Amino acid sequence: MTALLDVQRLSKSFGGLRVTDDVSFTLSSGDRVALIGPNGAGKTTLVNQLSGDLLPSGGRILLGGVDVTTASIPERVRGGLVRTFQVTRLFTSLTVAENVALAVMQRRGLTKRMFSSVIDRADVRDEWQSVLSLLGIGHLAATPVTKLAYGQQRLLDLAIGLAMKPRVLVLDEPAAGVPHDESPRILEAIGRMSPEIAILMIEHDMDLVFKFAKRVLVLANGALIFEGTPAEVKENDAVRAAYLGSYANARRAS
Amino acid sequence: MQTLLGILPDALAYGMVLFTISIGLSIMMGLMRVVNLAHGAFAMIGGYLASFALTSLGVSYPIAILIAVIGTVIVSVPFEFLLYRRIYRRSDELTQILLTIGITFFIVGIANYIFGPTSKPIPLPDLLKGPFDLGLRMIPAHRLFVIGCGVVTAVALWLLIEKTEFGVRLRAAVDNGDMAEALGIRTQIVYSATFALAVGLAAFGGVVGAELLPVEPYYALRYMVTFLVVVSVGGAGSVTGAMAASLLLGLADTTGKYLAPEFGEFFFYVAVIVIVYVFPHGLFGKAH
Amino acid sequence: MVKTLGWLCAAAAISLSVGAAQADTIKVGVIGTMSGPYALFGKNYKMGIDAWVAEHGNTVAGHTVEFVYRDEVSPNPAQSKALAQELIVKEKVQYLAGLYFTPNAMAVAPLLQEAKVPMVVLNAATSSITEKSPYIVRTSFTMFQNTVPAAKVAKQKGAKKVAIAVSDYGPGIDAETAFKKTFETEGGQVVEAIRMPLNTTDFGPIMQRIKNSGADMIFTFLPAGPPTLGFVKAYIDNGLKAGGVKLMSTGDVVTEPDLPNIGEAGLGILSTYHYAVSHDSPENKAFLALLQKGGGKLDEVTMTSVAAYDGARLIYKMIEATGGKSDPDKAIAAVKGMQWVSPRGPVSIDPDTRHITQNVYLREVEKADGKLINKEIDTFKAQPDWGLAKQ
Amino acid sequence: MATLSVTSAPQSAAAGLRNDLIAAAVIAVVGAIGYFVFPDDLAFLIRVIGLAFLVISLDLVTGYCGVATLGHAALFGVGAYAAGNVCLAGVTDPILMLLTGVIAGTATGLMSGLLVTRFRGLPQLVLSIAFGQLVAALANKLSSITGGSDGLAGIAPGPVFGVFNFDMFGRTGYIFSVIVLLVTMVTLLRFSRSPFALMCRAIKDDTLRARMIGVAVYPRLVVMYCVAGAVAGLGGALTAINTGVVGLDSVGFERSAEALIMLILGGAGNLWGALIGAILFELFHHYVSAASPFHWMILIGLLLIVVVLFFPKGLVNEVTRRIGDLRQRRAAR
Repeated sequence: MTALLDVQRLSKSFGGLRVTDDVSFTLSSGDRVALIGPNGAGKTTLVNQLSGDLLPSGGRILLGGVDVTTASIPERVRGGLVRTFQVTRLFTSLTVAENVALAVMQRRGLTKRMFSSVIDRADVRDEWQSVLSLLGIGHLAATPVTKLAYGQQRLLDLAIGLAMKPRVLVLDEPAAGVPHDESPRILEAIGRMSPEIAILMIEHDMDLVFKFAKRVLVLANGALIFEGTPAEVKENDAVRAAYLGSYANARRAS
Repeated sequence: MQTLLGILPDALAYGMVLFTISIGLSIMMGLMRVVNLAHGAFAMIGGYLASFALTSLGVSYPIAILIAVIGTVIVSVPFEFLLYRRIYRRSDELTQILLTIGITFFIVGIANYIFGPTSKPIPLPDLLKGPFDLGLRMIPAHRLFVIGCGVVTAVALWLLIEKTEFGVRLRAAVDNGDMAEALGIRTQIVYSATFALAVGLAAFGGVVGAELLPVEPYYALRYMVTFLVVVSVGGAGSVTGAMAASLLLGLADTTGKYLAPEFGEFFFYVAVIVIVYVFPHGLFGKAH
Repeated sequence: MVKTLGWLCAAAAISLSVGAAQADTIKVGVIGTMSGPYALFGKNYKMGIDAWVAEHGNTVAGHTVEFVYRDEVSPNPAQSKALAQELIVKEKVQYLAGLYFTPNAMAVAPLLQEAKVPMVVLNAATSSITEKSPYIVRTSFTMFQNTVPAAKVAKQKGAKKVAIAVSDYGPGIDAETAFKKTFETEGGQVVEAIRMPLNTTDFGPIMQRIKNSGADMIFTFLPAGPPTLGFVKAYIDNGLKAGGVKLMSTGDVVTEPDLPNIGEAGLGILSTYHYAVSHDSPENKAFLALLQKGGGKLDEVTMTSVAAYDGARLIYKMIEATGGKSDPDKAIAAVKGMQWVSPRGPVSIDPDTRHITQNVYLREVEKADGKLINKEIDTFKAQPDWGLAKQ
Repeated sequence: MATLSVTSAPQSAAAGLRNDLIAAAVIAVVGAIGYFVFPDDLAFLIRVIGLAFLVISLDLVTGYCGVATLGHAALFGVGAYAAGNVCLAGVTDPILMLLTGVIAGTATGLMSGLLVTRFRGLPQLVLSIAFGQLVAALANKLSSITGGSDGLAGIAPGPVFGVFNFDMFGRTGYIFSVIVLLVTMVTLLRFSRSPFALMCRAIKDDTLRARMIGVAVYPRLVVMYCVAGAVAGLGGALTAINTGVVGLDSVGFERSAEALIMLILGGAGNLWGALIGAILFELFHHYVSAASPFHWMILIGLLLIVVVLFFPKGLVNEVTRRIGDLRQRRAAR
């Protein structure tokens, strides 16, 4: 079986600085993988290259066997590669339902319609309602986004991603900024997602990582320094050194 | 070739007028990220004040320039204090456009009300009157003066920005306002000083450029977009960019006027579209 | 269904209101540039009309005449048409007057026939305006009228090669056409014809081009306003004047309010025009006295005040001829061929074109009593609109 | 007043239809009031309706897509010139003239959209200005088809449906204009609830997020520009029909700037806001400049400053928000 997402020797430099250094990994259907690393390790840069926001300087990205290294963002999304954002990005002038329904309609090729409102059509409605209920925010459908609590906004961000029916879902710190006692709800929501989806989660919160991931990738200074189970990561000296080293560096810089 | 050389001094003079007026706007847009359509209105105020000083007070030309610059800065203080402060760095373009259009209308209306709806002469001193023989061709002496003013402005600004304490603060605030604030630079003061500098430069350019862009009640509306266009082509916040854009657009406009005057500003705006399309952040600009 | 009913009601209302439009007060709607960059000319309309009323009273044939002003601001035909409609429908004016800009006049013209309202154009100077409706009379001038004599003068003054530089709009193109045709018929050569955009303020490149053309005279027309000054300055400062190239223009370039701004450098500029404030006649002296009595300033007087003064004369004549009734055919017939001595000199209304026939004067900028004036030095008698006249 | 609310929950098809009918009824009733209460001001009202099309069109790109433009009059003016030219060429049927305006406006919208929506922010604004100025310079230059600064005169449209002649009182013109406005508004209100328009609002909110749900943003905005072009072209053609002359002012910068002001007064992102903004602005203009033309600019400048600072979402949105708050407070009690 070929991997759903196959990242081969991905590199990115800004000026002389290598922010992604020869990174390779694969994701298969049903994978629950966490990507961790100290601050400034290049996690978000890596995600931006996967999603197409940034073009890599070298290497390849295969999505379901197709080379998407230079494909546009919408092309990748059509191929089933969907991401969410570290800082929530929502359509703030719309309601919760509209946010998710747009993703549903876009996926089904309905957003080119100019004269019929299909947001309420039974099949469309069923879909966005089920996504919202899956994430536990079904009761907020008619609420304007601006009136949501931050935790709810994070869930909505996930909902939009989920409504795209992704094959590969990249979650960029889904619990960032959420009060600590609420983060289990987010994890719970992720847990309810279809087992078919390959999920790559970037996360700081080790608690969350260990509860979620079957496999962990560790990034430091742009390079993958370790790959293994959560238990192995805990024990690994290189990982520990990378984290401690980064704090040491940080102290020197400030 | 002869003719092209012949129109170069005209192009240079026009470019320098554009530069002298636009550079203030460029610095302001680079630092405060304000799309200020009222910049021409402050140039107009400068022109009105100079005209008033020269024709009614009978002072000399340099004194009139001084009165115009200082007077305009004083007039601009309430605008900065009450209005511009609210839109530094944080508003979207649309809000800025509309607020500054409102300010422009207001200033034009007031100017009409106080000074009447006729154009305002800015008589030149005898030294700058009449033709000057370049050898190659005759050129109005005034144009040499304008070119000189442009060069002096550019050099002075370069010194100010590169060599003074204010320049350091200015550059720090341009690059990263929050960081500058964290480092103890009081950005509000830097902003206010920059605003005064921008307005003063506008007034100065409005007076010395009056032979090419005559001062009249609708000045602020007529040139409302011209200065903005120059700044965008050059790249907001860049002295070099503003200079390059002014000279380039001055050349495009003057050559167009020479070769095919009936096309009006057609070539000017074709040049603008091409440059902005290729360099969306301006020739020497940075993306924000 | 409801709409159709509405239409029927409307039709009934029209037929009623037209018959009932008679009142003791006769209103005249004046559309002029009362604000904006051309406000001076709108102000002159009012000065001229006020002078006429001051002289002749506000009653004609037992009817009180009232002038209602509207502001056209800028060339904006849709707005001008709306203003004219408002004046006709709401104010129930019996006559229209004014119109500074050609497109605005063009927009009003189609209304006149249906509204049965004659219109006296007080400025808009494109020849074809009077052809747009049989109810239009014009007391201003046309470009052809003033330009044909200019071309003749150019020839007399010994010009062989002329460069033409005009503003790129209707009247400018009329001026170019008129000058070129006349000058070439007279045996001269036009070596360069430049059309300058209306918003040109930097004339350096234009002067350079004229210089390269080897012309010995420039003929120019620009609408009165800020750019004229820049043109004259550029002519002097680029060394053309010193180099012996003469400047010939229509009077629009050297209107009296602009002369002080041009300054002494303007001395000697030749122009042809139908009115100079310094015109030496008892009628003009009386007229200027009336203007000043009405609060007008002497250094703000332009040709539009005379056009308005004479326009008011025509309107009074029309009211008299129709006894205050709405009868546009009779009104227009009454002024066709009318002759009188205007402050600008003897004039008449051409019965075919309904445009004013008048003297055109050759003037030179001179200094008299410390003031710059356009001194009349030659007269071309009874010039028709050469653009419309059958030649 | 459910129709006034932009951020409403998804509506059922039946509710949508009801809204369409309410909108049509509102326009018809207000139109009738205008007709019977101000029979002497129809010419003024016709002009306002013509401008309203431009403002509504601008709303589609500015209010719905967040495009900052100061060159929108080009779309309006080209429509007007096109309609005028077919009329002079002998096609005097008003409906066909409108159609011509729509086609010409759409084509101009396409060109403008291709150029302007490529970027965001300052470069976008400058490109829009440059496009507008280019069209204006061309309109002046190509005087054989535009009449240059004299204007394209002598446009004499035939009777509507071959029956109703345009009269000097503007009665036919007014009723014709109101009907065209009604049809356009109802169509656009329906359009504004479509997935397409919803997606445009999403793009305005967050372009990157929209791309991340798979939207190719640029082509969307270009299509929206074409729709806006069609509406503006329609308004231009309508104005040409009613005025009989098309001047350079119809493509000028001032027209673009004024349209933007009207839109902001009313409220961007709301078609009713656009309509009401146009009416308010012109009414204000009419009365203030009649009283004192010199003070007009001072007052409009002040008004603009006040609205931008204190009612940044426009008067209509502000009023509906206040009403909404009031209702909520009452409900809470």
